[in-house]
Amino acid sequence: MTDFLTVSLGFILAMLALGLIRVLRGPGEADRMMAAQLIGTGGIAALLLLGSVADLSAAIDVALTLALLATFASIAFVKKGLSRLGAESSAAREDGSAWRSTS
Amino acid sequence: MSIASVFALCAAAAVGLGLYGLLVSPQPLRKILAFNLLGSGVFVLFGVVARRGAAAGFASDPIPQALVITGIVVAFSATALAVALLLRLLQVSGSATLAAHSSARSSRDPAGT
Amino acid sequence: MALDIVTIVAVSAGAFFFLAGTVGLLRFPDTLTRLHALTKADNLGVGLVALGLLPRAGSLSGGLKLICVWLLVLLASATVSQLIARAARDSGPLP
Amino acid sequence: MTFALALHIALAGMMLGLAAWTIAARETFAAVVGFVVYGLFLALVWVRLDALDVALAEAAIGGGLNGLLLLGAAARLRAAEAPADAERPGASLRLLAALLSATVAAALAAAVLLLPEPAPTLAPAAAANAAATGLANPVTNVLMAFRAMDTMLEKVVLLLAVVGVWSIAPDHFWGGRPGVRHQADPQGTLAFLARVLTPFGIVVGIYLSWTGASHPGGAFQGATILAAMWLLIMMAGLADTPPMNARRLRLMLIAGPAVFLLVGLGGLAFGAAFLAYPAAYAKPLILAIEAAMVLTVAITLGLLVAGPPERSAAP
Repeated sequence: MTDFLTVSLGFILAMLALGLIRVLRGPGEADRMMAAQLIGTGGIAALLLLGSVADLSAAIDVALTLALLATFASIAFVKKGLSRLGAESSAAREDGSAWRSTS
Repeated sequence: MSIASVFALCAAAAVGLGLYGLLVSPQPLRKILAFNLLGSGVFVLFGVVARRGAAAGFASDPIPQALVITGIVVAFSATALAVALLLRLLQVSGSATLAAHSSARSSRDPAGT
Repeated sequence: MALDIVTIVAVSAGAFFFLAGTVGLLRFPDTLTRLHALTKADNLGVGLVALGLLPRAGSLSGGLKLICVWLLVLLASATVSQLIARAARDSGPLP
Repeated sequence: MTFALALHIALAGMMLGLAAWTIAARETFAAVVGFVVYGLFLALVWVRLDALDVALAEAAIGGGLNGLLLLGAAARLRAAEAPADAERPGASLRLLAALLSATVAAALAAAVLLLPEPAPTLAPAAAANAAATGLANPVTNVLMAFRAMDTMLEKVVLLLAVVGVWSIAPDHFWGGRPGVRHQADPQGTLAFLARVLTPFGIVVGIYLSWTGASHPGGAFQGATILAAMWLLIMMAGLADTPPMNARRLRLMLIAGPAVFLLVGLGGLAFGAAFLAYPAAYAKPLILAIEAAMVLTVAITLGLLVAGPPERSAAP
């Protein structure tokens, strides 16, 4: 049984590695964020499997923390953080095209 | 080769990459990222030392672990301070670079300080 | 034994959905179709892995935490897909 | 070579790839995304190194607050980064930096790989004195008792960082509120998420702080999650950012270090030394310090991410 779960863990890690290609290639910022989201979810699954394989019950707590905070990177991407320092100068330079992806 | 050795090599390489980025990157935010990378490598090295020092029924020496947790807190507060400084620099000078000539462009000050 | 079969079937199915999501993310032609692939896959992937591990959770609190992880991932995935889709729409003309 | 070892080499390889990407990517935004994903893998590495407490701290900081801080900054700095491209140092200087970095990395790797066998460890000393505090989690023991001075000063560092961030603000906004007032659609996605996720997050944050006495977890990990929830509420527009001159806020900011200091001085007055807990009251005293610390660290981290005041205190 442990062998099966270890192989599943390896498979999920391989999927994460493939997902990395999208983080690196983009082309748009939304694409990179999506890939990061998928890797985050895969990482949670990997942690669950790892906790089961290595018999570490606290690994579920780590997975729980990651699942709880899984939205934060994407929220930061959409909201540009909390502070508006520097926003004026960005707007002036960008002709309002702040969201244009680089594709 | 043990699991800890694999991560030790990885961490040492992360320190090297972080140091290189810190020295070479022209953009301040990239320097902040590189510094965090360097720090994470140092933390993992501590973790490897803790893992090697497993004894007395602990899977990992608790003292380096506690040091790393303290380190993570301090590294985060330093990062937050650096990011705040950088955004303020952008606001005051209109550009986020460390080069000396950029002070010539600091004619506008939207916050009116 | 029967529980072992549940674990094997559910975790394999979860792994399959991760495969589907990753392939979709890599092969689909544009941002919104990739988003579609992603949101279908990661929910079900984690859900099935968590389901498969339930018999091995060992304690009631461990099982509850597994279910909480899945619910949180569902919530996160639903919200993030909304937010990213909106950001992608605002970024320019859709294909 | 076993399958498990191959998995770890693959994990380390992915991390190195992401680290190299963080340094080499052309766009800063892409580099930051790479770094956030790197933080996720880091949490996996900490689990593999049997350092669950650190894994929790890394997951909470790397998965939540760091992403918020750095991605927010990267999105803001996007326009200003183009001119900086020209300031790249020349090839010879880069070669020199690469040589220096490689030397440092090789020296570190050698130092760790060539550790004597058995490796130096303080674990037996920590185990021998564990009974003195009545806490079952060895890392919490080290943080709260054996190296309590470090932990107290770490709280002071956090406080100084907040003062540093505040002092960047223009003079006339001193005492004001950070950021703009976020006006989210009350029916919108973010407000929905904040309403559903926050109760969950508060429970998990308090659980992690509480369980830290006997299982992996602790005040800092729990407080980070609470800070993240607070920031989520502010970003969703459900609550305004607090004014910096509010007395209650400032009291909460110093509660952690103040309780720590009081207990420490009490140890000096009634016990043997500064921060020496009387044996009978060690556990309740540590729990009291941790409770104050959770509050202070949560507020401090939230304020650090929120940034300096940018408008007056009036809502």
